[in-house]
Amino acid sequence: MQAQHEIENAMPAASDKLNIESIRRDFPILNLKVHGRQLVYLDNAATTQKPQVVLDAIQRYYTEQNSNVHRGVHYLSQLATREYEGARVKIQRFINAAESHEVIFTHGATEGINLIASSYGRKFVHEGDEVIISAMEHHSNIVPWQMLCEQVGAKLRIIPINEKGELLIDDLEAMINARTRLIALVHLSNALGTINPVKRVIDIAHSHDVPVLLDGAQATSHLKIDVQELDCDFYVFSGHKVCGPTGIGVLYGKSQWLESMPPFMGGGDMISSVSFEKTTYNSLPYKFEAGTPNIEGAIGLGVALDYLTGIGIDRIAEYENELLDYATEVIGSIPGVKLIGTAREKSSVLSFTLENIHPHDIGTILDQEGIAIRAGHHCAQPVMKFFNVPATARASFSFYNTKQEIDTLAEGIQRVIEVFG
Amino acid sequence: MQAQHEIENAMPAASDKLNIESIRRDFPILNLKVHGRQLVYLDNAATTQKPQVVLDAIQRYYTEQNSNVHRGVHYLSQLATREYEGARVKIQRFINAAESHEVIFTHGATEGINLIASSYGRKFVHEGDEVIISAMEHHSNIVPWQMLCEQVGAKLRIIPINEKGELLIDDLEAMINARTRLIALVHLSNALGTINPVKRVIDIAHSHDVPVLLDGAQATSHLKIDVQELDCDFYVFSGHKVCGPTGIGVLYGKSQWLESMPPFMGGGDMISSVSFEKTTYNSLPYKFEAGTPNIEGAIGLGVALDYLTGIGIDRIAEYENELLDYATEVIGSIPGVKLIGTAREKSSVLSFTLENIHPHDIGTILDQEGIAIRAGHHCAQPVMKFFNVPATARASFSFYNTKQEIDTLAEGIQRVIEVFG
Amino acid sequence: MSDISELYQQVILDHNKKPRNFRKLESANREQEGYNPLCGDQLTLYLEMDGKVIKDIGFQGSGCAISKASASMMTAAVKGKTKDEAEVLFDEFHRMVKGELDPEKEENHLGRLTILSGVREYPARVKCASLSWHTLHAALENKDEAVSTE
Amino acid sequence: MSDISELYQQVILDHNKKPRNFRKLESANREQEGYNPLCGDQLTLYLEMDGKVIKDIGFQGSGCAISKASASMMTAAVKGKTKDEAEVLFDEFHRMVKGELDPEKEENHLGRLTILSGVREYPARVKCASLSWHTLHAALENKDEAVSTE
Ligand SMILES: Cc1ncc(COP(=O)(O)O)c(C=O)c1O
Ligand SMILES: Cc1ncc(COP(=O)(O)O)c(C=O)c1O
Repeated sequence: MQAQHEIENAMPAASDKLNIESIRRDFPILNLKVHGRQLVYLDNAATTQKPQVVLDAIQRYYTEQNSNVHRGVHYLSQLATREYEGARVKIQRFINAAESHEVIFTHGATEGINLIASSYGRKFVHEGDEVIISAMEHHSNIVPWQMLCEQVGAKLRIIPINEKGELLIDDLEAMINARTRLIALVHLSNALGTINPVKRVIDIAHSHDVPVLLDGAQATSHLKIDVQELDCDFYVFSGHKVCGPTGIGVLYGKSQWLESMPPFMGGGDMISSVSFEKTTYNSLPYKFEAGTPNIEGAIGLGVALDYLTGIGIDRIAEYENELLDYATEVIGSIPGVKLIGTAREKSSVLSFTLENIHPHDIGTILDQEGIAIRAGHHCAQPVMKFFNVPATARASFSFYNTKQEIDTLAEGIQRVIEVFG
Repeated sequence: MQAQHEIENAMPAASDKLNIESIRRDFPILNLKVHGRQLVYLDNAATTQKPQVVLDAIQRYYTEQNSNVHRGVHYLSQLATREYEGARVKIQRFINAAESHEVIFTHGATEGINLIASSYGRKFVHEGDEVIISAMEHHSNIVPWQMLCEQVGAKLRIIPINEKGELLIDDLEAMINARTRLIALVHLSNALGTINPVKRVIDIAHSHDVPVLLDGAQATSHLKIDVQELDCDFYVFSGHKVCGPTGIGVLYGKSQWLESMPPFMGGGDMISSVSFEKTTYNSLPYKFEAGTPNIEGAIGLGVALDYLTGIGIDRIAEYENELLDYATEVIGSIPGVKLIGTAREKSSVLSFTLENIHPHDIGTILDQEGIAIRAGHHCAQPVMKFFNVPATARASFSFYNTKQEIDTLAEGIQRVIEVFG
Repeated sequence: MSDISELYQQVILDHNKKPRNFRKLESANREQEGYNPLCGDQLTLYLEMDGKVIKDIGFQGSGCAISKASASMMTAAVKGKTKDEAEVLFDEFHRMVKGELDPEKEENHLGRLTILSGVREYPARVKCASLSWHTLHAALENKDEAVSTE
Repeated sequence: MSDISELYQQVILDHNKKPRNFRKLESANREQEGYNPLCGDQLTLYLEMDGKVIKDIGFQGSGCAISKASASMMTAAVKGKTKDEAEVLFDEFHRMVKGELDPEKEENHLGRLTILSGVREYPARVKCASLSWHTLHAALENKDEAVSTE
């Protein structure tokens, strides 16, 4: 009910612009006061806030539908199963997967990548083989591959980046060889904002019969994702970064890969039959969903994606680009500010340093002004090392942010400079 | 606020009995009508319902506290971290763990067992070694061990059970040998209701220096758990079976084991530093918590356990035993009913069959009467095989159930018999 | 609320109690396993094919009243039919229990099988009714793997 | 809301800009790494011990103003002190930044170090202030592993 109303409000027929005031009303937390100031939430790359419709869906689930899924004949179990599987179909549509069983519910992007590293890895990556990642990966897309490579004796190879934070894609061709088993690449970098030329990477990889995993943890909330058009072999993302709940995420995989891979975890739901002598595994997607899933999380994520679709991902992207351009202008022109990550293709993330002032001090002082940004290595220490900074301050934007908030951020940075004299 | 109020209501000073009417008001879903009838929810072993305080905590989290944890200096991030780590301490107290870092958040019992099988397994279980489970395990405590044993060439050994569904503990001593690396045992069987003599198993195991993992998925909501008194090495359970949300669970492990084990998944939060040359892992509990955790789930679980503690686990256990005794009497005396699982030590689960009527037909007909029970193999196919039944009907009780509901179940079963003539 | 006796009609209860063709077929030249992993319903189908014709058919297994009655009625319905005729029935039956074919409105060859149409009101039980049909379909296609309705 | 200038006092900003003893100590006979994995703050501590006495001390590394100023002030405070005296300071400092010791109310040996007491209002930054102290503590205990405040 309310969702519908708010979404309509957000889309005034007369204009193609977002009605930000109306959208902000959908997010109750945005009214919060922090240290006596109006909250300015610019930490969206860490996690997004949730619209009321998602909270309502969770409430409704627990007050009218809650049951375990899949194994029950009773009413609630049927209802919960329908809602849970309905969420899978919503996600299938959102990313335009060919089949709903190519959508595996995970607990987040990190688990999705670990699933591939463990399951695909155990089956297809052997001693002497190679896996390629890039120099701008999140730790979630580094450590699982390091663990795999160490276990099987494979080699991890790194596509380098340039000073703007762009992928040196020309180096990729020379890096692929007969031992290359997978390329795992971030779609949109959380530390730099870089949008990678994933379509070209996939084309190159496929011309060598190498599959590609995209880490879409950041991309999914800012770009229209079409896994069939991208032709990626695997795609992962997290619910909590696309206005959904924590503890839920998605792994998309092409059927033929998922069919050929062994299960990741063992337990209920992922089996077809169990005996002490012989256990046979269930078909997709259940083979990869052991145990009771995060039912409320899946349902909440489905509603979150509906909400985003209701506003329109293209319009969201357009508005966010406007915000980023404005922030780049306003923040970038403050004396002493250095932007980290200046790729031509970029979205929603503004990483920066201030001369002689450590990002943590920036973070603490801004926090006193009610402004939430992130200060640190953003789980991308190799990126920090590349740019030779211990950390950066990072403001990251969502469609519910405003230019006024960016102005407040600029004032906050002036205050930081003042404090440090 | 409300929680306090309701909990106090539930504990009238004058009596040591539970005030069930008041408790039921805490669970909004119990008012539901199903097929025009009052819902009678007797599928608690599959998942429990949630008290309003848990839903309120989730709402509050998202409207006042939501942020990513651990890595932020800003207010919301601090708040979310405090709530998340506060939940860890609540859980520590609930199971009486010595240290809060011995409490690892997982996504459920299934993930907890898989974590041990993968991490402990990879480190300590080698070719020719043995792992012991029992004949009454849930698939979650069978399949991970089958997968491990197949991968490393170890052997899975099974402690048998008797016709009552009791563990033949005398067989255990003979089964343990120098190659035994772990005993993984269900604390309270979901298919039979049997409470295993886990203290004795642990004593025997430890006298041979063999560690013990207990699957507490069922036990945690029905028995007082004290991991130090039990002296178990690992203990797992799921939030959704103890009045908490789905998608969250707990792995308890003794520090010395957890310290010695390699990480399960790689990603953010579980590292101390990452470079392409060398990555070092974080300390406990973070080493085992890769990626953004289920923050709302952890907080909701903490509140759920507070709620149970507020009522009193001992009083819950006492009341549930009363319910089980009553149900055993009333249902067990219906002609044609055969109880499956008649262990002397038993709790909260009544598995049964009806002569010549398949459990699924029982389930469907009861559902039309508004009664939710489970019909199937309960993810324990080896148990079904042992009792030579394809499936059972299972009514499982929680402290919010009543004797009247058991009477309704008895009438429902009469109706089933009628339909089948 | 639909009346439960719509689902459990006398004919169905009767097929459940005394299933037709409930036997291992010694003369079988095709054998097919069917399995419903969620319920544990299990069935083995034996076919004696004479060219394109199902000359004889039998089944064994365990399952609920719906799956047993459905299997029994299926065997009775397809015995003596050709592969193609059986496939038509499979398609029509499948659509009927999923609520996509209303036997009162759309022309069909289901005959007595329409007694099982009540199942469409019970989504949890559709798989029970269709397990034997899926197994038949696989047997006719001569697939190697066990069939599962999941 | 506590005033931010309570935290970033002039003395602290000054130590941040011109940290004392900010150098590799060639004469060091103990060296200890300290690391805050959440922030990325990193520091190497060099100690020249003469028996029980900290004869000389130096540090290098990178971190925020709080961690750098704290390290600088720590080195100034413990130089020339005995191991036991330094451990007393470690304990007192640690309790002060965690809000367990109020330097106005409880007798202590903190002296100028109390300037850092403002940190207790900023839970996220307590680790920054205490990293160098933890590292010192480890160096005095002669632990082998790198110290981490996690
Ligand atoms: C005894 C037992 N172990 C393990 C599990 C698995 O729990 P989950 O599905 O929440 O991971 C269950 C739940 O059915 C159970 O009853
Ligand atoms: C690019 C990228 N990949 C992976 C992740 C990990 O996501 P999660 O922590 O939700 O598993 C993140 C989140 O920080 C990210 O930004």
